[in-house]
Amino acid sequence: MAKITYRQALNQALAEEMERDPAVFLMGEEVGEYQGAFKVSQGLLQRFGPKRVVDTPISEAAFSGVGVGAALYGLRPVVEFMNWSFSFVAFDQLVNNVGSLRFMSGGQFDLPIVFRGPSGGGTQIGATHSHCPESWFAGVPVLTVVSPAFPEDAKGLLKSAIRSNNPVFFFEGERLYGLEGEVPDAEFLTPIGQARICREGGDLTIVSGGYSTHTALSAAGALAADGKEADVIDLRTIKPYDFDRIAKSVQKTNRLLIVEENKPFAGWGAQIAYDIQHRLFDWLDAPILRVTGLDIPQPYNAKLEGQVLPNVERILAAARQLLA
Amino acid sequence: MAKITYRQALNQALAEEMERDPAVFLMGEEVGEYQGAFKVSQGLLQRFGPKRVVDTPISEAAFSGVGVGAALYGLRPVVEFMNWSFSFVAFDQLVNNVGSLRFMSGGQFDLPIVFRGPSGGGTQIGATHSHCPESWFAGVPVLTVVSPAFPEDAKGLLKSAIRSNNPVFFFEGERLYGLEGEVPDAEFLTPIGQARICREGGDLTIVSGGYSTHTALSAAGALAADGKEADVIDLRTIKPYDFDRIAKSVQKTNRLLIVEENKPFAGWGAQIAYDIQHRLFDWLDAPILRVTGLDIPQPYNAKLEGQVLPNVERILAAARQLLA
Amino acid sequence: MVGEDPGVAVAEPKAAALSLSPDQQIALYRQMVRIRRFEEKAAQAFMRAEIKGFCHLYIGEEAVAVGALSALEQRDAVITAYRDHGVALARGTSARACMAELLGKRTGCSKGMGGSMHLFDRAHHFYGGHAIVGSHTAVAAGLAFAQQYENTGGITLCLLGDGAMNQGVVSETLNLVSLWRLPIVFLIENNEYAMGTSVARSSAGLPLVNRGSAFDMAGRTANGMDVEDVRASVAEAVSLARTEHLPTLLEVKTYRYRGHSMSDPDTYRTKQEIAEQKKNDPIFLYRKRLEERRILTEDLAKQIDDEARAEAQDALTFAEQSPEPDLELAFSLLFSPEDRIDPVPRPRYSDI
Amino acid sequence: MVGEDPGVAVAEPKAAALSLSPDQQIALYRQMVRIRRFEEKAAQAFMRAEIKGFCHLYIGEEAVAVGALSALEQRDAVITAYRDHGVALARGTSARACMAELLGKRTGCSKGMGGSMHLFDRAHHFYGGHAIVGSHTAVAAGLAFAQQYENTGGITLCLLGDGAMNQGVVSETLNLVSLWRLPIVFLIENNEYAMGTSVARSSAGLPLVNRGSAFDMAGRTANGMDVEDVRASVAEAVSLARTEHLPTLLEVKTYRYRGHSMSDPDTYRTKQEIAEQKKNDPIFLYRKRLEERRILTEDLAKQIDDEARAEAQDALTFAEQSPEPDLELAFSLLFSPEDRIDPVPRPRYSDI
Ligand SMILES: Cc1ncc(C[n+]2csc(CCOP(=O)(O)OP(=O)(O)O)c2C)c(N)n1
Ligand SMILES: Cc1ncc(C[n+]2csc(CCOP(=O)(O)OP(=O)(O)O)c2C)c(N)n1
Ligand SMILES: [Mg+2]
Ligand SMILES: [Mg+2]
Repeated sequence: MAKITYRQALNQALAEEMERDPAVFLMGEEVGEYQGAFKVSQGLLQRFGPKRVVDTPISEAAFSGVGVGAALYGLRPVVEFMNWSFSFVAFDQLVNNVGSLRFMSGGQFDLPIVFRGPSGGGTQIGATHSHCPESWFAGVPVLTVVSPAFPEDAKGLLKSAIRSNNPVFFFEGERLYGLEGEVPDAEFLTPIGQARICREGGDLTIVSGGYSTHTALSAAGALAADGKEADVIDLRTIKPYDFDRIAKSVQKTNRLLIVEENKPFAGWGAQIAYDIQHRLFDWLDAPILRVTGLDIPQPYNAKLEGQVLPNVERILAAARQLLA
Repeated sequence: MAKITYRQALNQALAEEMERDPAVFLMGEEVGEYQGAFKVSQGLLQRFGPKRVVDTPISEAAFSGVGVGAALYGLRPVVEFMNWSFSFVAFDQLVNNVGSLRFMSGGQFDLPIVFRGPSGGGTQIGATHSHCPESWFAGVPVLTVVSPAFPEDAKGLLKSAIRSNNPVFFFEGERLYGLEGEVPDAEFLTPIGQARICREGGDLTIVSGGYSTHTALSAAGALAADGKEADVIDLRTIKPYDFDRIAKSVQKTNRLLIVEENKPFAGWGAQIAYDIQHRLFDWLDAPILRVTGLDIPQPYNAKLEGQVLPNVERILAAARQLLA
Repeated sequence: MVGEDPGVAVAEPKAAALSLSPDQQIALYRQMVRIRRFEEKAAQAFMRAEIKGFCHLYIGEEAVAVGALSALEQRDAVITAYRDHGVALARGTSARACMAELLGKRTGCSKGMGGSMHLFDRAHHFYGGHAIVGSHTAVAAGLAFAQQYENTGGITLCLLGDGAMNQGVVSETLNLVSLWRLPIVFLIENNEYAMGTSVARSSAGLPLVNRGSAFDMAGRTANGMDVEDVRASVAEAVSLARTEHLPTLLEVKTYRYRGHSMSDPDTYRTKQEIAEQKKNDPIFLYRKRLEERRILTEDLAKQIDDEARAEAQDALTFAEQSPEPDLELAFSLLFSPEDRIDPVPRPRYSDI
Repeated sequence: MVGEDPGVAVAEPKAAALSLSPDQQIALYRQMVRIRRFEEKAAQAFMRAEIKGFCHLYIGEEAVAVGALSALEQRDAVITAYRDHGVALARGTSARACMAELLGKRTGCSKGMGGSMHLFDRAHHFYGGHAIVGSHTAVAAGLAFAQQYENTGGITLCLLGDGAMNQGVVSETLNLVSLWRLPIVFLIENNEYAMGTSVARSSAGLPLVNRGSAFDMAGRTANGMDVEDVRASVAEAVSLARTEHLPTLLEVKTYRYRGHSMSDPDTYRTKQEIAEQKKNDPIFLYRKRLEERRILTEDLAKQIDDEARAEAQDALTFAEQSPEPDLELAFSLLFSPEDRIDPVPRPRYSDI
């Protein structure tokens, strides 16, 4: 096991999959000569050449569509959004073309394509640059939505995403790129759709994903000081999320807290809450609670942004309310 | 009270508000010379002239942005999407510009703008043309989302939306344009944020919106044959939805069924379910259930589309499950 | 027709269209007639509510698809907007599969999931049938990108409407294909209107072909009422794409006789205008020309027409008698099977 | 400076820029120096982590904003992208309000909600500061639409980057403003790069000004290192917009000395290239010219520089000492008060 950063883990996943399959290529703004806005693609241009590491103009709609066409034709594109917030200028391509073409053609075409990039706030880049559109894309029936919190999963899930024959929307944590963690030396895949248990406890189930998993873990640590122990489940895949794993935990703790960075109204946590109350109604000893981004556009000011994002204080408050 | 169609009700609202305030204008594809793709703007060009009824090229992103700029400057644009499914090519303008400009400017600018048009399926126009993006826009903190089911509310809510000093996203039912109903002759406004009680009963609460309200009402009628009576609440406003009215009903019936046309994952119904279980945990005698569009892109085939949309059979099945 | 005689089309200069063999000329004529009769039959089926939703007919524009696609090889890719019946037929999709799709049947080329606007036929390298205006042009560039990446020697033909030229993604795509020298031909089917909006009311800087020069793209125009002119112009552009990797923007002037879709009241133009345009009917004109060239006799013309009518009727009967798709089939189409990773769970979030 | 002498700018032919009064010339010079010193101070504050997030400096490009905005009247509207400090300052926003915004303070021109990329100043008709590339161009067209609708006689100046020209919405917007004859000037700040991508690697059909001709728009170019040339070219375009309702696409060649943002390692160009470009420094060149014209003395230049440094320092001190905004303020900014309908309930869906 080597200790590498989340960024390096992604880089390794890309390099290994490009090495393995000549149909895999990377495309996006500044992925080549610039070595990636966040250096995720560092060295790939040098290694694989400009045919397979393709710099684009600032034309997200067009190059997303290029990815779609190339995938329909049989290639396996990895399309980088410098920030998922910029995917909104390509939203039609993502929802209609990625979301419908296979189905509308009666299943004639495969769409083995990955869209990836950072999402979320916490770096003071303001309302236009801090979106968490995971839930919106998860609302499109055929889209798979992945969001790793640890370097190991970043690598294993990106490799799985690239090998999937279906479109995968891959959300990286902008604040996670520098995070270090152990990653196996041997080749491995992390399965799509399986959660990771990050901490075990019998009093409360906390479900989270992406950067928020780390906030949830900090909160669970603080909670332990109260003598209360939480299961902390990192979803890894937002859709299809690992219902069974959550259910197993809730059947033990009878209390569920969901931590998600996106804005509250109809975020993915609302879906999990709905499913759990529906299928485990009699197992719940308290209402399900969600700690989300506050219901306001992302402010630039640091203190405010810290309050708007899910933070340890708010998670603790919710946990204590649940355990009261 | 005159009996007019939903389409005519919208037309009257536009005409009255344009008459009342010269800052109000209508812009979109085919709204002028063509008299509207669905004839909602019939006669307005003749009455108000091309300055105030503005035909556009097929450039949704640009003309949405034009609406934003005009609103920042002090006009009160009504922007028509021929179909809300086409708003995806303007998604950035809607989420980032409409959604953030006032906030990011520290509140310096007002954005009195209405985006409106039909959404939803049921007319066999396929996956790309049948989207219900209400929940996605509702996820943007500052957006107000309205969806009337009856001619009276179509008129009263559109007038309120145009007079609001904040952006309102107005979803019309493509299948409702021909629906007739009584509409007061005198000037009136329907308040944003208040639900309408369409039917009263003590056994079950059914919450719905837009076209689905009519499906819910049919189901409630059929349910009465079983001897079970439902409260049917038409939301009218999806966000902010009328929590208090739902709560009052749930405190009576202790059972909640939500009917929404959009795809299931993280639809607005999930938010309502979350809020209700959170705040009325002890009032619920059974899990909250949702009947949504099936989790699949909209098929063209008529029979399939009928199965994919919320229908009386599925609503009845859910209601019986809830009442069992 | 597809790739029937690839050798002929690609490298010829425009004037040499006349060197088409008699059989080829008859084939072009036959294709146009097939499409016309198919569309008329579709119109009838729509009036009887066998076809629902939107149905955009190609009547009047037949020479565009027929001429253009006759200049392609089988390995080339074709993609178009929602006015796609004629393109699918010209590409080789059977009338039965097309009509069955319009009726939403399981035997349709998209298994009844797509409908009129979303015809697809992978076997014939026909990539659809796209209903969001302009959206498919970027996908088209992706096909050409892949052809170049795989070095297949194939090129992509992308048809789009005049109105589509004002969608931002189209401009983005023109820049990309020019910058990357992708083997692609964008063919603007300029039928003068986007729904009720004339080109002059929607577009600055006419003619539309100028839009390409801003991206340093080769520009060409052709007469869309003349099947041979279309064929020759497309052949030139295809040759540029195939041999020089130079994309072309080709503006083809044509006209639709019917409303925008079957539901269009068509009040934005005069009856005279339509009557005037019908004098240039591509089928009528080509028939006259082939008669002058003594390639087509009245008997043969009648035979072609009879066959086309019979084909359209057969297609409709086939479609009517075909089974409907069911939900199980529909759900089976959502995801491609995984063969490189473990199966991904695919719960339905709508379980009621 | 805004509208200081509106009479002068608007109708003059380009050559007449030399007829600027000495005071006006000094004012142009002073503005450029103010911006330079402000940006240097901002860079320091960023290095000390007083400014966070993205911070895009305008150093090297001062002549563009200063020349362009000097040709406007107060009633005109200005809008730009995220490289906006210089534009805000040239428009009249105080250095204090700008710097306080960069530090996220309540006294900032956007109350600390926007940050560096999102400066706004309604009082000076400055409509932002927009961080999604290209997105604001459509908003700009809306401002011009409203000016025309209200018949204010005002025009809109919209600045955008070279890289932004490849966003689809920009092309859509150019078509619209040309078709509708809106009173607007689009000014491309062509600083040769979009992040690390040179114009030639991103854009076919150079020069970029050609893009306008596809939409039948007037096209102009100017030397962005020469404040008087920019002013004269913009004045011409403004005049076209104001009097003829003709929009212009103006390409201004400039150069940024610093990285794309403060976080850019800037490895995509050589030190020599930057050094070469600095020889055309707009402030240095204009100082020399004004000295030759005997308008600027060394003493006055020093005084201007001292004042600019003092202003920048004062702005930073002010910003540092200003209070932070709080959540209550933030939530109060979400919605405009209703005054024509009953208040709308505004529940927060995040109650924990
Ligand atoms: C993005 C988008 N906006 C609007 C529409 C509605 N619409 C469908 S076809 C059409 C007109 C297109 O005209 P043109 O491109 O000239 O093609 P034609 O119908 O003439 O073949 C419009 C506005 C759409 N499908 N997609
Ligand atoms: C739609 C979108 N895509 C990508 C980005 C990231 N981005 C920010 S600035 C920039 C470069 C823009 O270059 P240019 O328009 O030339 O302006 P300059 O920075 O040179 O002033 C990019 C790619 C963005 N903000 N928005
Ligand atoms: Mg057309
Ligand atoms: Mg630039």
